[in-house]
Amino acid sequence: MGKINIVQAINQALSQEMERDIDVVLLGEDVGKDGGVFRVTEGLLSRFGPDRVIDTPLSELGIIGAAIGMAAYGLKPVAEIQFMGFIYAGLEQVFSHASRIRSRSRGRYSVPMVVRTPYGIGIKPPELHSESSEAIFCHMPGVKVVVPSTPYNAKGLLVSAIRDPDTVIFLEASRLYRSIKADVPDELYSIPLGKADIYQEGNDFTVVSWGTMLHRAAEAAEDLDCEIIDLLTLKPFDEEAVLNSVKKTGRLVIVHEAPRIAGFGAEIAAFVAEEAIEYLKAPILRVAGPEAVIPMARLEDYYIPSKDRIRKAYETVMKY
Amino acid sequence: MGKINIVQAINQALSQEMERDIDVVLLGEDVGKDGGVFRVTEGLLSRFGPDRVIDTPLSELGIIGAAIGMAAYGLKPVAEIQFMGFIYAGLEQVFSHASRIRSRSRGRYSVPMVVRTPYGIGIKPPELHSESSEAIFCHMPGVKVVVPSTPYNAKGLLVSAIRDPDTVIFLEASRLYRSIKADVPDELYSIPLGKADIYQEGNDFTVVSWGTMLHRAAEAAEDLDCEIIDLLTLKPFDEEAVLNSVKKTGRLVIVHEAPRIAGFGAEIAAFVAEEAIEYLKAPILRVAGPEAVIPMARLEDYYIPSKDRIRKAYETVMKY
Amino acid sequence: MPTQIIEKFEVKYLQIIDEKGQADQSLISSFSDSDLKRFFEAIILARTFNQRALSLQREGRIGTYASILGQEASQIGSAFAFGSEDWLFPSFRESGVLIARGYPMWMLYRYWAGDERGMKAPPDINIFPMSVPVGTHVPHATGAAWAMKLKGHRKAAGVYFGDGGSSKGDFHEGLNFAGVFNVPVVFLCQNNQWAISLPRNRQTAAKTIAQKAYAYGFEGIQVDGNDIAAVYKATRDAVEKAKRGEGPTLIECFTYRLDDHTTSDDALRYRSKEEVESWKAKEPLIRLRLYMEKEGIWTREYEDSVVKRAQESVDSEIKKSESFEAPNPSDIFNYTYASLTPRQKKEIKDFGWER
Amino acid sequence: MPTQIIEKFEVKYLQIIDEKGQADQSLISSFSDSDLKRFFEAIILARTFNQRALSLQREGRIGTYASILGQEASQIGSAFAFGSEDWLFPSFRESGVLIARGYPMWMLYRYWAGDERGMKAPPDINIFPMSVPVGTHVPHATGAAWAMKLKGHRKAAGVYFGDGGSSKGDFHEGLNFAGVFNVPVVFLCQNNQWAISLPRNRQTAAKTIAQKAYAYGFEGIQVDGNDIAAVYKATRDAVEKAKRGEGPTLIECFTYRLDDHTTSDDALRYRSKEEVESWKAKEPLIRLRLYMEKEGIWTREYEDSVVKRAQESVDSEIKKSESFEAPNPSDIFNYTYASLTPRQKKEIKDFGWER
Ligand SMILES: Cc1ncc(C[n+]2csc(CCOP(=O)(O)OP(=O)(O)O)c2C)c(N)n1
Ligand SMILES: Cc1ncc(C[n+]2csc(CCOP(=O)(O)OP(=O)(O)O)c2C)c(N)n1
Ligand SMILES: [Mg+2]
Ligand SMILES: [Mg+2]
Repeated sequence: MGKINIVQAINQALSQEMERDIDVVLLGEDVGKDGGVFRVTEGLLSRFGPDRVIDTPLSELGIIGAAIGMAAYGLKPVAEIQFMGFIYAGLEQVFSHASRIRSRSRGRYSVPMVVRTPYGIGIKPPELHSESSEAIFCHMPGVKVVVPSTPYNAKGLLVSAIRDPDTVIFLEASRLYRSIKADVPDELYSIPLGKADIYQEGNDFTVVSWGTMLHRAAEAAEDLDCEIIDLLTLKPFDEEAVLNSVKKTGRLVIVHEAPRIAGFGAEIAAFVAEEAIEYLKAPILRVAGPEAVIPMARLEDYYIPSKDRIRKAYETVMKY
Repeated sequence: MGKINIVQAINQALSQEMERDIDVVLLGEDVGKDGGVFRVTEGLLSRFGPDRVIDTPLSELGIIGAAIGMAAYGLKPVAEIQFMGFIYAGLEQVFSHASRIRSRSRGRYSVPMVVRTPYGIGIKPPELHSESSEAIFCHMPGVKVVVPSTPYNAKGLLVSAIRDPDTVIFLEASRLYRSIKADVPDELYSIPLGKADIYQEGNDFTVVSWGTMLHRAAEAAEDLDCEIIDLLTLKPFDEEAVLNSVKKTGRLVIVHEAPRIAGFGAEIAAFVAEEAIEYLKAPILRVAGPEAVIPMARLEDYYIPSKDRIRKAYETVMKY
Repeated sequence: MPTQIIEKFEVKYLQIIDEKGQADQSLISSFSDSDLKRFFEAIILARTFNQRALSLQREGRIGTYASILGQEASQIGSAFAFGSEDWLFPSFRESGVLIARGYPMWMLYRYWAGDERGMKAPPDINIFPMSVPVGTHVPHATGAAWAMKLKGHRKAAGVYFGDGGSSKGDFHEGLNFAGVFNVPVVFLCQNNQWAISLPRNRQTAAKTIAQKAYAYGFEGIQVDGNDIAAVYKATRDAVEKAKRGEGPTLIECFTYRLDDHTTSDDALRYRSKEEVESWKAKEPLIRLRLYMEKEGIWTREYEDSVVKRAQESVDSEIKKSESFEAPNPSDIFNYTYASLTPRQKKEIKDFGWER
Repeated sequence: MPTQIIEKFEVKYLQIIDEKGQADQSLISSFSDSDLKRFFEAIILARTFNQRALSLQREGRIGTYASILGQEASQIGSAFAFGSEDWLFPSFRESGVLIARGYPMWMLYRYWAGDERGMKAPPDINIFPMSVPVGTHVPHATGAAWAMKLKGHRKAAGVYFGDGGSSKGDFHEGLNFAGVFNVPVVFLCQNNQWAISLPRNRQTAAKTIAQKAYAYGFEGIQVDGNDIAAVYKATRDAVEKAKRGEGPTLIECFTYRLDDHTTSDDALRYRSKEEVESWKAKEPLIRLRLYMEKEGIWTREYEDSVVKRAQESVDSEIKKSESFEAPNPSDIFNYTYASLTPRQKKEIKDFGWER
């Protein structure tokens, strides 16, 4: 047990799982010698060698496409896409293949692969390094989507993602990589996919969030008696946890940084409006990115949901 | 004025707009000599010549990527993607470029292009010919999404899409192409983007739908006093029309064929749960595709929302 | 002097039996009589399968179907060159490849009738499900071959795609990885001169598809795709090279799609009857028959008996295919993930499909 | 006999001034003294800009920055070869290209400080905004060049990307279209030997990037990318060829990234000091200076005055950049669509950003 950050937690998960299972291989741009641009895979090349920690050409489609073939053949590839903004080239591979090969072959072949990628706003990087497009992956049946929020759950969820028999998109908030340190068991452990974490118990309203925004949503909730749900797995999400909480509190605010329109918050809201409308005392509010291209550094802080905007939403639902 | 189907209506829109504006060019696989696999562009090559009706290599990324360059330079390209299931290769071009070049260059460059593609379930085709992924385009700020439902609105909306200064994804329900004939003015006319059509007025509940499902939703509503909204433009959608209707009826059912989870129906539901919850007498129901890979022909009818499933949803909301 | 030549390439073309049935003696000698008969019989079988598929489609008993007529040599010659331990990645127009590898024809008919169960390859047949999105399966073969290499298995992967498929980014990235990581894969381009209505010379300005291999640092070769001996030999050489650890090869099979693109297409809209006729003279069976006849291996009676056996076999496969129980609607859910999610269980219940 | 050679290629390499400042007389003669001075001065200016950008980044006055040190000849030599009517499509590492084309340096500094307004090219400068997603802008150049051709404009497009960029499907599809439609575009690969930590020989197994052109049916050439005369000549020839309607060219500028990948990178993690040192001897300014000195065009005083002017100019550009008013938050909305949607208007109101 020691206090480590998310970069270290993920590194531990990878390294311990690679130790345990010889079929796990990593591939991606700069994951080897350079240890990844965020140093998530640091030290793994020298430990596991170039057959298991593979520096690839600049080729997101190729990385995901080849990983599909590797997975179908029997390896457990963990592909890294350097930033989520560059995953789009691989979408056809994910949507038309990874998510369908089991169904297409009626179970003869499957694609147990993980695609890890840093996502989200908040590190003032160049353009397209701040994407948060989890919703589009959530829409496609056949893939799972996981977003850890702490060193502890990052390690345990990544282990589960690697062991999962289906393709898992594993989104790592770049803003959180080094900003939180917490106690994490040294040994290997796993946290089941599909289960939310009740980050804070409370009674007056429910907050649903994930990744970076979870922490901001929690900060904004200071001294309020609300229940905060950290979704952790977005697809399939923990319907029961959301429902139980909303039934208790009667109010719901969803916080995410992705654009609001057709973001994953819409699914949570629609789900509750279908299953628990009679419990609702207030409108369901979403605090999310606006209908605009994600700006570069100078305007970044204006785009990302601020503590104030989140707080305002809390206060609004509490008026009902 | 004559009774024509949607294939003919789109063909008219293209041909009349090309006549009017010499900058409009068509490109795509088999759009020239073959007239398109659905014959939508039939006769246009001989009328406008190979410089304006262009058969391209098998290259969806290339088609969309080159069209971006054409549009930025001053043409008005209308790109055809043969089936929506093959548009995924072009998503990076749409998400990282078409939708952002105006913002990236602060208005110096823009991408006034249309990407037409047949979408949807119901013609018992090979795999991946039945996609209905409108939601993922709706999530990305910077592109518009249009789904016509009749010969009349197909013609008028396509004309507006071509004239629109931004990138428009224009989704043509393959199941409707030849199944509806209606009176369509011979002359060129346009229907504004962003405005829904009140397909049927009514009082007891509101139905929101688009494309193929609009018609099935209407059939299922036989002898019920409901208001049916044909969204037509999904992004940006007509918030006012939806809101006014729900305020009047107090009940909402959304019908689409895309998978339910994080589908565009979620946005409509979430929007109403935010803006009009106090008017709601019943849960908001979505009748949509299930959480499953879209099946091939033998099971197709089990996947697509049936009249019965839709009817059941209507009856459910009416119980409240 | 300031301009130097720093690299040179040549693109080779291989033919063993020409259109008139004349064979190169040094190369044909490696084929035994029974090899040639095996080729002949497989072409007849695939052709019989194909012709019946076209009729079944016309009768509404299967859905849209992609004919292989004219491409049998490219498909079967190459498929025969792989071992049963090797993995093949077909596109949708590879019925001949599957049949050559012993894939149950009744399952193929099921598939074309719109039933996914037809693509569940039997456990002993390492064939990936056909890829409908053109060219996008190329990286899968690279990945599988790479896994073979990493696991130390002495195997190869083979992937089939058309001239159209060579235009996709997936082709580029898949071949580039194969070159960089030197994996045991054979890229089999079925250049049948058309991608629906687009002729080969509008698909790419390169004179050959084969030369595209040099962009990735490995060898490409064009073979007469209607010459089953040439296709077999080129593929066999490439498979052996791959298994020796000497990396990938791109083989362009120069052939022709004699039928419409699929049963939904009408090729007369975009190409001439004359062109098709000129290629009919070059189709794979004629030259093989001529050569075998000259060598005394072929007789009319022999062919009749082969045809008869093929027809009987196809008949019984069709019967089997059509008597197969209807798919279970809940299969829609059952294979989306390894196990049902709570949401799916709820949906199955809502649909009334519980068992 | 059965194996024929059906196609042959050669990849050429062009150098005019070598590392020792020796020039090929027949080729250098087309450059006047003032041409060479223009090159020299542009390199100094770009280098001054670059060095100051690195300092500003260290001081936290701009964000992550991608240095061009060592690549000035590749960038400037090629940029000078286009006319002002031509359109250029840079990647993020093309500050030198923009500066050579007269792009206001203060705007470039604004851009690197995270302000989109820096990428709004002035009306008379046809430069597309820098593409951050590597290689994905290649098809845009093809499309723009195609539009020029369709509109009958006698212009060309030029697109810059790295060795890494050549691995993307966008490169493949963009070059293939350019070949098929024979459009006036010049593809400029800045092969600086590294893509972050990946060395060129792991990016592709092809010996050169230039040879990839043959996959698309047009010519590729490798030039000494540290020789500004060679880069200029090769590009000029390609631009003229394009404008004559003779189609695209791929030019591989063989150069070296002397600095870290960006200011967020530490290149010592993956490459040796010795390698970098060996390339320092080949950098573009040394040989140009040597040659100009031999020709009596260069003196120490000349260089000093050029440097002084460059520094003054960069100083004043930085001042201008930093005194530029802060961006308006509602700009986030203002350029997403041509006009605000109702939802956006509501959001602006909610945010309290109405004007
Ligand atoms: C990515 C993609 N784009 C378009 C299609 C529609 N389509 C099916 S086959 C085909 C032509 C394929 O040509 P080629 O690769 O030469 O194979 P062939 O049909 O000749 O066997 C097209 C355009 C598709 N299936 N996939
Ligand atoms: C599509 C994409 N993938 C990954 C990245 C992250 N990244 C930025 S630059 C770079 C290396 C680029 O190498 P190269 O194309 O050779 O250009 P260079 O940096 O050497 O100028 C990478 C991986 C990116 N910007 N875009
Ligand atoms: Mg073909
Ligand atoms: Mg580079």
